[in-house]
Amino acid sequence: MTTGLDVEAVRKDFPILQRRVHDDRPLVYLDSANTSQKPRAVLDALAGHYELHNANIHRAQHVLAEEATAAYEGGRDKVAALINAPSRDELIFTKNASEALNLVANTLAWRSPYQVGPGDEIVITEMEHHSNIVPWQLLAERTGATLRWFGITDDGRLDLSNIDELITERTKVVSLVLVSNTLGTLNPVAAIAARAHEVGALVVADACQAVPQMPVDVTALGVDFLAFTGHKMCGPTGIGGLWGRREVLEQLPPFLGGGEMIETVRMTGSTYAPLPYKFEAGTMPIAEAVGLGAAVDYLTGIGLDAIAAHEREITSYALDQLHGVPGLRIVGPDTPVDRGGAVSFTLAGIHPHDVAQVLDSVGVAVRAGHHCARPVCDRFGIQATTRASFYLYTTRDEVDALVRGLDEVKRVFA
Amino acid sequence: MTTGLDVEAVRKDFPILQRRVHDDRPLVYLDSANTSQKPRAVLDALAGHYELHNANIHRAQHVLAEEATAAYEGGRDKVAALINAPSRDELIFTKNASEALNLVANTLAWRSPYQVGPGDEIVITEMEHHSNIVPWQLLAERTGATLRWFGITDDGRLDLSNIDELITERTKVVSLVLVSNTLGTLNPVAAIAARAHEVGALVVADACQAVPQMPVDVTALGVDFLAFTGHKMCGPTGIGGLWGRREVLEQLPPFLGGGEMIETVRMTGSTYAPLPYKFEAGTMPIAEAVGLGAAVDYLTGIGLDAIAAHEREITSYALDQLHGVPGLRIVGPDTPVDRGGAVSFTLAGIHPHDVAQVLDSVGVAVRAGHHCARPVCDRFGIQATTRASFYLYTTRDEVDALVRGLDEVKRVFA
Amino acid sequence: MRLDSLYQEIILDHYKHPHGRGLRDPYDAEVHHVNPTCGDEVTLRVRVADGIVEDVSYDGAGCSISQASTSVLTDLVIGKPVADAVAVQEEFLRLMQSKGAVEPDEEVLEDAVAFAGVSKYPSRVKCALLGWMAWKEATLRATAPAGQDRQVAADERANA
Amino acid sequence: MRLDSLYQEIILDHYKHPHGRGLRDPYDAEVHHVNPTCGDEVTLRVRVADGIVEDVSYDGAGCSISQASTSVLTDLVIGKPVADAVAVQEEFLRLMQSKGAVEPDEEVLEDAVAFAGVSKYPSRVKCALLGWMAWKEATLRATAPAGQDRQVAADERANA
Ligand SMILES: Cc1ncc(COP(=O)(O)O)c(C=O)c1O
Ligand SMILES: Cc1ncc(COP(=O)(O)O)c(C=O)c1O
Repeated sequence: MTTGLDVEAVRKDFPILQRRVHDDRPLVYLDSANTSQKPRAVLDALAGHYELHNANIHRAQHVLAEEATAAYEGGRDKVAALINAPSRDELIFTKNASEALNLVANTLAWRSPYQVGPGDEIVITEMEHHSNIVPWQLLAERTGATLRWFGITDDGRLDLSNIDELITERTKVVSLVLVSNTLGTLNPVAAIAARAHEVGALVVADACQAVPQMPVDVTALGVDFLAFTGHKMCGPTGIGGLWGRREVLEQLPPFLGGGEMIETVRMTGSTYAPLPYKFEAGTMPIAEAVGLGAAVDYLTGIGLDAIAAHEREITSYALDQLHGVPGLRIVGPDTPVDRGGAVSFTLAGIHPHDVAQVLDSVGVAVRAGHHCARPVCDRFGIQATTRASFYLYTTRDEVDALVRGLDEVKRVFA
Repeated sequence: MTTGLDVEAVRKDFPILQRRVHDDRPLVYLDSANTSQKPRAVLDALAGHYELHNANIHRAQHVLAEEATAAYEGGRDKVAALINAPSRDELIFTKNASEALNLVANTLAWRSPYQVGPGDEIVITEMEHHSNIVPWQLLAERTGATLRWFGITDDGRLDLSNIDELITERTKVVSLVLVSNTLGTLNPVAAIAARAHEVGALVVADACQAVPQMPVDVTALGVDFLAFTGHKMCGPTGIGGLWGRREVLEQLPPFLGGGEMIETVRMTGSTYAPLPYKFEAGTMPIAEAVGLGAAVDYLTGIGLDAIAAHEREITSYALDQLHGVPGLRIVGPDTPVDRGGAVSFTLAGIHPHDVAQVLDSVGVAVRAGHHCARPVCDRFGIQATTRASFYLYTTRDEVDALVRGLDEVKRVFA
Repeated sequence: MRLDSLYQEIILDHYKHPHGRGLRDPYDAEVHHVNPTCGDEVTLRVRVADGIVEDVSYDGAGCSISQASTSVLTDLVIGKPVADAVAVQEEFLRLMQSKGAVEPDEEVLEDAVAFAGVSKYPSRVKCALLGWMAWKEATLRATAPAGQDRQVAADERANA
Repeated sequence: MRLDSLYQEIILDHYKHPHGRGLRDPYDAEVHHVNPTCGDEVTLRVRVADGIVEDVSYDGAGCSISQASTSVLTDLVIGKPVADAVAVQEEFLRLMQSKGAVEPDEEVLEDAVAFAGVSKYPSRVKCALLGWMAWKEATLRATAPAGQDRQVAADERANA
């Protein structure tokens, strides 16, 4: 490897990578954009929490409750620091990124200085994940606002040529993905956010594919909200995060109502807790926050810079190798510039489902389909793609196994 | 013990019960209504899932994805069977019970045959958890509907004397708790549901404290929705459930939008997946569903009837013992009839925070406060209570430790 | 994995040389079904006359399994009395939901027994069923009391 | 746990015999604070004249820690110049947020050093701060430019 990251050492931290599949073949896991694998440190943190400290938080006066509360809030501190949040109180835990995005879209429907109404416009892009499309469609439908979007160029970049038509005085929200999970594209979010702020719009960044892979700094991006998800960044399932600017979060109405998000409840009306609790209703994913904290420690221990360098290196290698496969077409930027580690492709005459199935039979795990971003497929006039995606534990050998697997695919469907 | 349950054997299944606190005292965990402890079988299921089968579900074609999908859906099968759901498709996983209740309240704000509007009435009770109050307050506020509620009698039962004034043709929803987390009261939900259905209202049961403790049958209860939470029933944090009648769920609009809950997404509009997926947006708490499935296996292995019998036995013993403590007043039914295993009390002249703190110092973990049901405290003219709550691993010795602890409380605050 | 158990020769043949493909007139009902996971789609028409499945025609894009199984479907149901065709569909559904635990009835399923291996791959079961579920719905509509069917079919086309 | 480190004699004394309790006139600002976890409440009034904290009076219900700390507060701030009283409040806040890692400044805090042990019990820190945060807000209002303060205070009373 040319990067500072010792991949073989990293691989030893992930128990599942020892797994053999189908007639004792080594597992080649190239589906990390879908969900990442978990290092031992995260599994230990989960088990240790349940075996020693499990209790509900913020509520009781006993030692387990004090410990569990400290561990949960410690998770928040770590995640807030990872994305350079100006304040830990601006970091809200959710169950996943989808809930985080819905939190924003949903609260914008109700009374606040940011309320969206008829005639207002919401701008997204054609390369969004469904989780950053459907919430805005629902908001538009329910409030009478209009949904508009940036298109995609032939080489898989955002088409910003009509930005001044799209982002106007009518724009109330601009929500877009930082790194596309299908095309791999890294978008110029800071520049778009600056333009959106000129017209007074709120800016939401979907950073699901970025936070796991590269240093992300909410202040440098200049956005108002940033959504991400634990399970793609070595953390457990069941937890995600929303960072939001304090001034905005404070003025939004509550999302979910219930235990913990209140100040005083009377039958005749309630008042709400300060941030971040106002948006954390009910018993939160406590062990999951502890696990996510351990994941952040793990990632920062290795270094996000080193992880990003490895991601670039392995993606570059993969693009090179895939360019050599006859009939293969990359869908998305086909150079390693301004892109993440998800590489989508089609193979002439063979359906992606079939590609993925044959690859699975030789132990190579990829995903085929529209990757929850169907409009991208529509844009490129295809039904689906096969996607290989990489992470800090991916080796060149695994990329080679993918390329060899594609030969096998062709053999079966010859 | 007079019940069929071997508590000493059960205790060995829970690693945390070996824990020593404060100067090597054994942990006496009497806070299970807040959250339950987790048996080894659940921790093993979580670890095994992450170490061998971790993948995202319903999306990819590789062996890990097939295994993870089967495990997740297996969790659904188990939970659906536990509450005797007519169909597994009616069981929606959420992050907790609060989200489940908000799902119902939130979707009723939007267009559907069940939409709530001005002039409509929502009926709850004064003994609800905040998670079954605030969502309805928000719904009422946002739609112009009116919130009404059943009161509580002096002995901690629902006051049903004015049921015919409360449940009328204007009533669109009746939402109430099956077993109160503060008073312990078991409410006659089936009878109230029958009355509510006569006027065409939807009925929601908050069964958070019931599902862990006793056989619960959604059909026998005759409700339209039933909410519960994993962490109180030996399962992990980060997962809860909503059961709903198919006809109703099918006609409700979506709640959260995003990956997995869709049929087809176009930039110009989307269609939604069939049940239960329509209400499961984004990457679900996958490992948590597997863990909850293991918890259900654990509980049904012991038998919900045996667990309920133990709960009655230990609650009855605790009430007897507490009756003997001078200055102690039970808040809630003070006989073991029609009640669960949460016992709230006050101790003359000593604030519940102080009671709980001194109890903690001798190793007894209870909760003091309003238990996320502040209107109950208002009703009884008190600020807070101390609450001891029991579960399948609670012994008589632990109840004795509580009573001895109360002597220590009095010594400190003499 | 026994890849051969999934991609049997018969399946690959039907995939490469599909039967019944292309939308044809006349028809009594047309439906459009989608596999939400992958976006595979099928538009399928059914013509029923005198209680006989007179024609099934379709168009769509999808993987080898979904294409081949729709092709096999047309072979099996065209020309059969509706009741018999429905029985075939039910047997195929049963096989697909069996997780590999059911011996397929070759008498009823003929070429469709080749799909037995698919039932061991839950993520592909939906592919195999895409055309069959579309056929079931179209046939239900085509055989519903007059007035009702045509209307539903028209709505469906309007939405497609 | 060293229970004694939490429930120091001084704390129990103030709890049993609180100083400054009962709402008094005249006052410039009144606030109402709640501890959301337990429902403990305090209503607190501040009177400031010539830059001096002339009076602090309060009413409310709460645990020994919240009651005693409000009682100690009144001892410490009444009669002090506002700036000095604010410095005491800040030092007390720093101590409470220290998780037991800070040596309290006895010069500044006097009797309030007894609360050092509370900082090791995060769930009780809010109790200890209830009265102090209420005092801080009330004092801010009482010393805000004329016109503004009275209005805020009146709004607050209307809501209480
Ligand atoms: C009766 C009742 N309802 C609702 C809830 C909320 O459950 P959760 O916090 O898991 O959302 C609880 C527990 O906190 C409860 O006891
Ligand atoms: C770009 C992007 N946005 C949103 C999501 C949704 O995340 P989750 O499924 O955890 O809610 C994903 C992953 O599925 C994603 O890759």
